[in-house]
Amino acid sequence: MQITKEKKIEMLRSMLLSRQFEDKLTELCKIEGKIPGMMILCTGQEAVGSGVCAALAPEDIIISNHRSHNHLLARGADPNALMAEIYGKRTGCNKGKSGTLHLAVPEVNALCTTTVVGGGPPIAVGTAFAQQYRKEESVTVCFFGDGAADEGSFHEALNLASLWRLPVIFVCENNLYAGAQRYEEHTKVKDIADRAIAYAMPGEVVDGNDVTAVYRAACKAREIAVSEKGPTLIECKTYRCHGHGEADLQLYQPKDEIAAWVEKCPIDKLRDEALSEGLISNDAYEEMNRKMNEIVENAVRFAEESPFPSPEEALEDVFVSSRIS
Amino acid sequence: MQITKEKKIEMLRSMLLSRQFEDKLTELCKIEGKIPGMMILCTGQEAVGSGVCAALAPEDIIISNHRSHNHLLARGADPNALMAEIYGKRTGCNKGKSGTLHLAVPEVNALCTTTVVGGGPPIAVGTAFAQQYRKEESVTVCFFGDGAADEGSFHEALNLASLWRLPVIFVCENNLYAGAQRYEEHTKVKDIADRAIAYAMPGEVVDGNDVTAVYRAACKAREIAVSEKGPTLIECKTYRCHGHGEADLQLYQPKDEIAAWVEKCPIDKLRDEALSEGLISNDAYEEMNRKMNEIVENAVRFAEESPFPSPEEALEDVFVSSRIS
Amino acid sequence: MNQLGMGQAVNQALREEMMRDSGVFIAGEGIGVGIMESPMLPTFGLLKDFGPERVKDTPVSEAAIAGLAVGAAAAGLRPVVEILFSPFFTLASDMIVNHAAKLRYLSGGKSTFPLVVRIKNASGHGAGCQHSHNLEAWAAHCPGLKVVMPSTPADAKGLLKSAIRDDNPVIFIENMALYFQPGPVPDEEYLTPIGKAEIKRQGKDVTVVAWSNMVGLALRAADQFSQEGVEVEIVDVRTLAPLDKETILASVRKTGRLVVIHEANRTGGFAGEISAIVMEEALASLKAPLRRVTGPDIPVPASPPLESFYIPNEENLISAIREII
Amino acid sequence: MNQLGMGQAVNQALREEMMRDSGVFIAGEGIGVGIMESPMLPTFGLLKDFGPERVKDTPVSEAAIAGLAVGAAAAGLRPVVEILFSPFFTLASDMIVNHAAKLRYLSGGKSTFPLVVRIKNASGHGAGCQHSHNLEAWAAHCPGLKVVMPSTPADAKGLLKSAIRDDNPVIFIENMALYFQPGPVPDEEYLTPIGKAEIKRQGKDVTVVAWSNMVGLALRAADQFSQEGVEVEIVDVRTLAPLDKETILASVRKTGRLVVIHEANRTGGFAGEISAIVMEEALASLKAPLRRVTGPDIPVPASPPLESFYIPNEENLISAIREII
Ligand SMILES: Cc1ncc(C[n+]2csc(CCOP(=O)(O)OP(=O)(O)O)c2C)c(N)n1
Ligand SMILES: Cc1ncc(C[n+]2csc(CCOP(=O)(O)OP(=O)(O)O)c2C)c(N)n1
Ligand SMILES: [Mg+2]
Ligand SMILES: [Mg+2]
Repeated sequence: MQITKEKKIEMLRSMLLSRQFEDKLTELCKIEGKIPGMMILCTGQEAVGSGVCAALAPEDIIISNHRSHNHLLARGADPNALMAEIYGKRTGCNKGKSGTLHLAVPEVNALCTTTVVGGGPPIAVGTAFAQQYRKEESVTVCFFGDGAADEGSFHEALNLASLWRLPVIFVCENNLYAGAQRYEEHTKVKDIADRAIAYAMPGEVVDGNDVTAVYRAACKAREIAVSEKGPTLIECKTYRCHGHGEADLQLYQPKDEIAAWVEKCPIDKLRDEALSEGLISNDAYEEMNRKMNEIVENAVRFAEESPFPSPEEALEDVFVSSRIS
Repeated sequence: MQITKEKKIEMLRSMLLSRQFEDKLTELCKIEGKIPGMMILCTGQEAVGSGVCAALAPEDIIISNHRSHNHLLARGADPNALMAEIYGKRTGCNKGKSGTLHLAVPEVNALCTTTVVGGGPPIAVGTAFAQQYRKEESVTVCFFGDGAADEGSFHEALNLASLWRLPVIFVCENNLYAGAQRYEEHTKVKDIADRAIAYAMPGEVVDGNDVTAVYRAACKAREIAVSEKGPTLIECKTYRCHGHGEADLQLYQPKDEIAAWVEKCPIDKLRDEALSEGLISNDAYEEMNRKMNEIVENAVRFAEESPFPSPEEALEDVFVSSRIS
Repeated sequence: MNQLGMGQAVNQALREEMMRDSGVFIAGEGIGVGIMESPMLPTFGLLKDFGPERVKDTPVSEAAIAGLAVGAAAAGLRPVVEILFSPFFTLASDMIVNHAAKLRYLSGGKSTFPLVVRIKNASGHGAGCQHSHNLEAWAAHCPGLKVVMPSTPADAKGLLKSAIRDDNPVIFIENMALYFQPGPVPDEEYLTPIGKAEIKRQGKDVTVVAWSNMVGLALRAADQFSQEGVEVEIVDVRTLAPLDKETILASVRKTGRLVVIHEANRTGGFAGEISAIVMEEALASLKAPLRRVTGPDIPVPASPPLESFYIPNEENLISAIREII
Repeated sequence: MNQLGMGQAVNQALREEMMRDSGVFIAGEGIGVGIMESPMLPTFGLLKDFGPERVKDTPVSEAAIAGLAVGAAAAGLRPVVEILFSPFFTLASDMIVNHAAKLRYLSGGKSTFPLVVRIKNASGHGAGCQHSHNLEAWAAHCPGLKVVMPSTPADAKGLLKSAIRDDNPVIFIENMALYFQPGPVPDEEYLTPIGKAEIKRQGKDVTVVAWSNMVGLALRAADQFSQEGVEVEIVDVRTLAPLDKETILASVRKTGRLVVIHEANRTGGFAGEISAIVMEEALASLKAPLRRVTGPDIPVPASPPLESFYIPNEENLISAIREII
């Protein structure tokens, strides 16, 4: 499959925005009391969300998890509303109710984000079912980690999705860790992709730091899904360059392992490719970088200047006032 | 592996007892108000429990499910106490608390029986962990159905058992139905045994109506388990000759399918083998049959003559009076 | 008016709402092809009439069933899923409690989750505590859920229709014993509002608050007292959440005496909530201590005399009332 | 006496009991190698001191973790397992509620399940409602479970040691905010009995019943009232099940006024149970209506001002007390 110049530039831009957004958060987290809650980043894993989302149509749905910033930004979520939500501000995409851990942006079909590990797959079964039920030509993507693949919900969801040939792409970001636990310490299967066999479903291992490879795999899986052939499990092998959260000192991650993976930065990889293929000039790249930085700085300004919700707003949004008729 | 004459006779006896026990229950169920609760039988599946239990040592543990009669009888549980429990009598193995659905007989290391589909595997992980922790040369067997293999708990349990190389044998009785649902309507994987791949665990398909094949597979799995190589998943292909429960009219089971499987009766198969190998004479077989019938009749008499618990006994056995010291 | 059992009334509600709104579908274990085919059961005939696209038999996978509902609702359908027996609510509880109930709030009011989870409770069938366990207090303790527990076929039909049209997640709990007790159901279409109690019997001397199968029992007890000149008022709350405090309080202010009856275990049961409300808002009206008539703090035992001891009966209620009049 | 945080006190209890009894082991997500290595945390250093045979890091598999406990306990060990955050109790709830709590009863008193499930609740950390959700009322509504919620480091240590030696399943709920509030812990070994409340402050004017993190808050409020000549008695129930009714009733009979405070959502919270008991047994002593001070009926929001609004504070308690004195 030939990937267009525009697509590559789109993915480069999307990864850069995500990186800038999160680098800024790393910085902000060092300021005591600035950012509430846990701060969970995907630095180094940007190729997954950016590659997959580049393969999607606007009507496609994504279900995300605790490590969601890249998925949502790649999907086109408004950085201002995300940043404000992370700050806990009223202007946040969820009015301060969710904070950084369950950011949901229905406007861009990022319908549900759950921080319950393994919570996503059963919900993705439901959204994909709705797509199939309405005979839409659309798919659901569910992002989750290697650790999540040990939850019972993963198993139930993949079995049901396969049984009903639902249009869902299960994207496992195998970043080699689940919390402080190394991959080999939480399962003995070499590749999570092999679990697809248990459901008679296609499974594929992809270099998760190669955004074009991810994009290709997602395109293929999407094609299978919309042609009513059912779900695919894609395992993206990547690495969590930061700790589980920003407060995590990464004592259990070998320093040279981190260094080796930092070398494999997915952004550098695509940039070098784009430069050598003449898709972008050095200047244009720097300009893009600067632009992303500006977007992030604006988002921070927006978040800082936004008001906190007033305490009683906590009481809103539990129920819909019913439309019983 | 050569199977001794004694072993074959033991298995024949165990299957016969189970069949007689359950045939009697089928009869009793037709008498309105005789037997409380649902009556769930394994008629035609006897080779599984009888074959597996023949491979076990007394210190081995079994974890059973709603279709437990054969497992327990094969393990050596007292038929009187089982029958009395099924009747809801005070002399039942669980004093009338459990009834037919959760019969537990710790005396023969049938430690837990659960009617929550999929409830067994995580518990088996725990008992096998205890065996490993104490460095015993014993194993845990967990019996469950094909439907149970779709529960999330199955997945979590197999992953953990494999990870820790626990001495468990997961025995899936694939009787082609989960309730009214045919196998192909609840999963797309051809063999449940293939799910072992998802945990880098050995998986084996066995003819579940051939008790010697089941016995051989169980011996092999036990050998693997006690030599610290971890769990095995054995799928026994068999058939539920009766309905899910005795009240089930089997409208959804094709008549010729039932007939074909009745033909494959595991007891007839072993009997014919034993006769032709000269391990048993026709007379001896009939005598054995009569003997089993007598045991069952005695059990029924025992149950009938036993008193019901008095209502307030319901209040007992929730807690142990603590041994805090 | 027709005389229907509650299962038939539920069936009518499902049928009418499926005809009215093509976004309504039903899913669960054995709801299409079941082990029992009886017109008294809630989903009888629906597969035939609505086809396998809208009547989805699922594998034995409670988390996936509930996740299916959450996702399909998020994507705009109106799922009505069934959890076979109430103890299996546990297996679906992450999806229901952490997702169905919370995701709207987490979205800051952007998303809606119009779904119904039908749950059957099976006490009185000798099936034991893994099939019989009243967990309504769990659901009622969870913001974001509505909890409905009808006592009559007519209420069941009207409330289920309202539940399906409600834009919020509704837990709809059916007591299976009521499937076989016919009652009048209006011929014309009607909706019964969620959140409104009904005085099922007027009285001035003592208030009995009840729901589900306890209402019929309370009515019979009230008839007895009436012969003695004691008039018992029976408040059928119908929905535990939202709870119609005003009707309860008005009744207690009138009678000055309160008995709450439920089948669930005593400690931590929903009678506590009702007591607290009365103690907060109508203490001065009380002429006598509270009485609770409930299941004792034991699992539901299987043996008939033990199970009968568990389930509250008319005599229990009568003596409780006698103690305070 | 040492000044220790509650995490340290829990750590001491685990350490002492593991030294005392070789059947005690601990298991959970990140309890050996964790993302935070702080001596204030409950399992700090245990892996180093007891080794990987007794300190088991598990995959992210809550059902398997709980099942591990059930099975290991059935087979004679004394597991102490951890559920990371209380909302994930849902994922373990089938194993805990349908198995740990019921299997002894189902065995007719033959089996014992001496296990402890430690659960952390995380309100006050800005993590939002999928990490913060007080579910103690669920556990307390389940016969067969003991439920412990310590308010001080000393109680935590003594109660956890008792819990580990108890032959029944114990749910031990730790509020993480208390990890960082030092308090005195006796140097010599001691056990604190499960099922005994403690009057944490004597008073004659009003009874405040509290547990866990609400006790400290109540003590501070009481100090304020003391300056006004109002003496608040504070009953720390310490264990919800079994509940020390006598201590509560004696206090209410003395003061005639009752406030119950808990962090959990109001509707269906355990304050209801306490109200019911008082209304049944001490109604005549009451001089004023009940007041409940609780979390409102909303999920716990993430944004700091919203989360602060959720968590009951001294002012809420003070005004509730003022309303009834
Ligand atoms: C059900 C559940 N259990 C535990 C946790 C705590 N937790 C949060 S993230 C995490 C690790 C998840 O690992 P993985 O799925 O590989 O995702 P990653 O963090 O590596 O992206 C854990 C255990 C949780 N949020 N939900
Ligand atoms: C968690 C749970 N869900 C549903 C049920 C109801 N149920 C009882 S047996 C059964 C079918 C189980 O099928 P399978 O595992 O194949 O065992 P089989 O009955 O065929 O032996 C179902 C759905 C249950 N007992 N537990
Ligand atoms: Mg990971
Ligand atoms: Mg089966």
